[in-house]
Amino acid sequence: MSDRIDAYYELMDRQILDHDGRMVGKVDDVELEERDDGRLYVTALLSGPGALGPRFGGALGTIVTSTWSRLSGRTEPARVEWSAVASVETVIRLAVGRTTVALDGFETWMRDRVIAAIPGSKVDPG
Amino acid sequence: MSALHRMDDLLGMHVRFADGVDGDRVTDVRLAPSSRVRGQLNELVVDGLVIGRMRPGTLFGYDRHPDQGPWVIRKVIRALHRHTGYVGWDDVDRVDWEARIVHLRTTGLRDLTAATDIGSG
Amino acid sequence: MNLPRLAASALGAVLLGGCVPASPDADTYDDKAALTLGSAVSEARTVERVLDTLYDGRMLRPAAVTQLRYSEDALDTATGAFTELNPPPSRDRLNRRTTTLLGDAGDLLAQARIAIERERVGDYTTIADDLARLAERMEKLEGRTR
Amino acid sequence: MKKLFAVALGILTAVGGFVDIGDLVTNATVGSRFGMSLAWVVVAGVIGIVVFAEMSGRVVAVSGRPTFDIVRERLGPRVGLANLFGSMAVTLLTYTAEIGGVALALELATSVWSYFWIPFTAAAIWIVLWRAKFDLVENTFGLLGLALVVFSVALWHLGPDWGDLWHTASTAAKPAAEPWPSYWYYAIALFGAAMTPYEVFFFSSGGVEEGWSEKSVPVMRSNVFIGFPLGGLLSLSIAGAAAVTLLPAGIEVETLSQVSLPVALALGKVGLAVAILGFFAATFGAACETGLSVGYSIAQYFGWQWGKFVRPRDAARFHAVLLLSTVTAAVVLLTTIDPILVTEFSVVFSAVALPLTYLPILIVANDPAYMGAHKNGWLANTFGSIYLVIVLAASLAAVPLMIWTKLGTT
Repeated sequence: MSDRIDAYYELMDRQILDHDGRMVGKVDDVELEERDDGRLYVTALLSGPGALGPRFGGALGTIVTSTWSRLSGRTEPARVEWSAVASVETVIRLAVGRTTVALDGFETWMRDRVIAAIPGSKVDPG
Repeated sequence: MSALHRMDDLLGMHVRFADGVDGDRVTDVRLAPSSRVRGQLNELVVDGLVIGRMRPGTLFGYDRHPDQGPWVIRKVIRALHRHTGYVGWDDVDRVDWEARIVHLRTTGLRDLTAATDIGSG
Repeated sequence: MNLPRLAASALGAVLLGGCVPASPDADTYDDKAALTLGSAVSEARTVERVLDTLYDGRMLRPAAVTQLRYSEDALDTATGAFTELNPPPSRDRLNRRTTTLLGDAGDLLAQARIAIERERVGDYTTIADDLARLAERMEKLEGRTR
Repeated sequence: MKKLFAVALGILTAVGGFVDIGDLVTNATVGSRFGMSLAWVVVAGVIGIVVFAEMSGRVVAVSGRPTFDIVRERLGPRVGLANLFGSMAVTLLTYTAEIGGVALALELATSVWSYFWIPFTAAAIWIVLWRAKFDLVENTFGLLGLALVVFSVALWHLGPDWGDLWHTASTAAKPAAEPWPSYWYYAIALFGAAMTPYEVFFFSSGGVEEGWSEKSVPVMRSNVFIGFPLGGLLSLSIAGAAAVTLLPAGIEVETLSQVSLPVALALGKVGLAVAILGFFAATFGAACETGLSVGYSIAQYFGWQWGKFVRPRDAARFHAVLLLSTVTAAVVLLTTIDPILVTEFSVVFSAVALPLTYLPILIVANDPAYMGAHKNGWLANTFGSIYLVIVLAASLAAVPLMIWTKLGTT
């Protein structure tokens, strides 16, 4: 990992891959913790509409956030602990699998409700 | 009690210099590895703020890589971002999260250099 | 000129705030006549070539049937759009000449469709020659009007 | 030997895959009205897509980042989202036109009404997107698309006055009857047909599908520098055949069968059958590419898993987008809107939307953080900057000209 990082230029909005290289989401925001020494530490990456919505701001932001929290039943966005991050390059690679981080409730819903029902969904076209 | 914030709250905060001058805003947040390791990597800590005008092109990188081409875009973007500069964390007096203002101890900005000098990735 | 294209150009015209009035002035009427005749020439010459190539075995029948369908539809739409215009008094002769030619074109295209349908190969060349002559006359009138 | 085969296959599929319904219709229409006086625009468009595709191919090979990852990373989520809406509107419009093109080709082959074919075509395309391997689709339709070489054979067979063709092309001699606004309107339509945004969405995402690395850059470049220009020659042949046979007869191209008429006149039934096969392959292949591009771009913006290299159940949202956009395109076509008209709108709005993705790619191709030593050299930047100006100018002029000339009809 290189020495210093500019958050917006090199961390925010980057693709997150799990340790198998599978795409699990984007760095939609970053959690900062203000500690006793007065400094701000990065404690987690935030992903999903709960984190992305507020960044749109205005009406769009509220719609995205409120719709998401109503559908997901959550108010706080999905978190990836900083300890789970393996490296920061043009993508963010995790040291753990995607089930551990469980970022994509919408993906699982779509898979179980829609895609799995279509024949051939398990066939590896490769 | 350690308060939790979001990076995006910091972006776009107004900046007030020690002499009361304001008008500039936070256009990026520079992170540096702290001494403590958590998991595979050192924890990152906010080490400084990139400050300038919220104009298009803040993410294009022309303020960090002076020789980045092509010439026509570099000329336009660098002109737009000629005010961009940098302050270290020790130049920051306090961050007022409610009023969304960063109060600085200094009256001027340092030159901005690329955070990562080697081409990563 | 088929219907959706006309609808689109009408939309375009409306966007410009200058939609084609039902009673256009002489110049606008001439333009519409020239445009309609141009499109009729295009359809007539297309079907002429379809018949010629069909006659000497250089055309696939399904392609010919398909083209006839579009040509008749295009001519029908163009004629409709033109005849609904009220010509200014100075353009009565042009109106009569144009609508007669458009009518002849419509008949010939219908004859072509029926001939292809019944595979009356003998008629292909006669209809094609009629179309060629008609196209010539329409093109002359178009030239004088533009 | 195997490497040589791979290179040759890459070039052939680039040629066969270059022409789509937009190129077919626009080049034939332009040939039938303006002769070869707009040929310079095809050349400019081909050079443009070569510059643009090479840059985006190099970016994905070196940094692994396809187009819409970059759009969001360099424009931020808000501007990125607006960019996504604009680019997806155009790509969906092109997808609709391509499916319509397949239906028109089937109509030409069977004389059965094109709207009858639309549900079957949409279903067939979706099944291919659901099951087929990425390079199976690319190679099959790329190679079959080579059937369009029949237009070059037809043009050659017609024995035109090459001197005259060259003269009108090199001096851009517009026929007197055609007004200048229509000339420039069709110049932009031709440019939009040659430089369609989805081509770069597909090309860069394909780099991830095929697992490109820095070592893939030379093969990528051979596809782009050899394959695309040869594809451009096909476009010029389509325009040339129309210029030689349709223009003198005053025939204005408005149907796919008129596009193929010059081939029937020159080569007869067999030539026409090969042309129709070429139409089918070119539009079916392009439909798969545009359909995938919609899924790629949306998934890349939101960070969803995407791609044919994983099982459908592991890229559920990506495949849901493919299904939804295919159904949407079919429903639009079933309103009996003329696919040729949809095509004309798609090429013009392609020109409008082009800068949205051209600018971020040009910037990132220069960014050492992504490219390291592979960033743009002076040549890429010279062409890149020239085309930035051209692309912006075409984008600004497209809609005003479209309204002024009422889709080029006056």
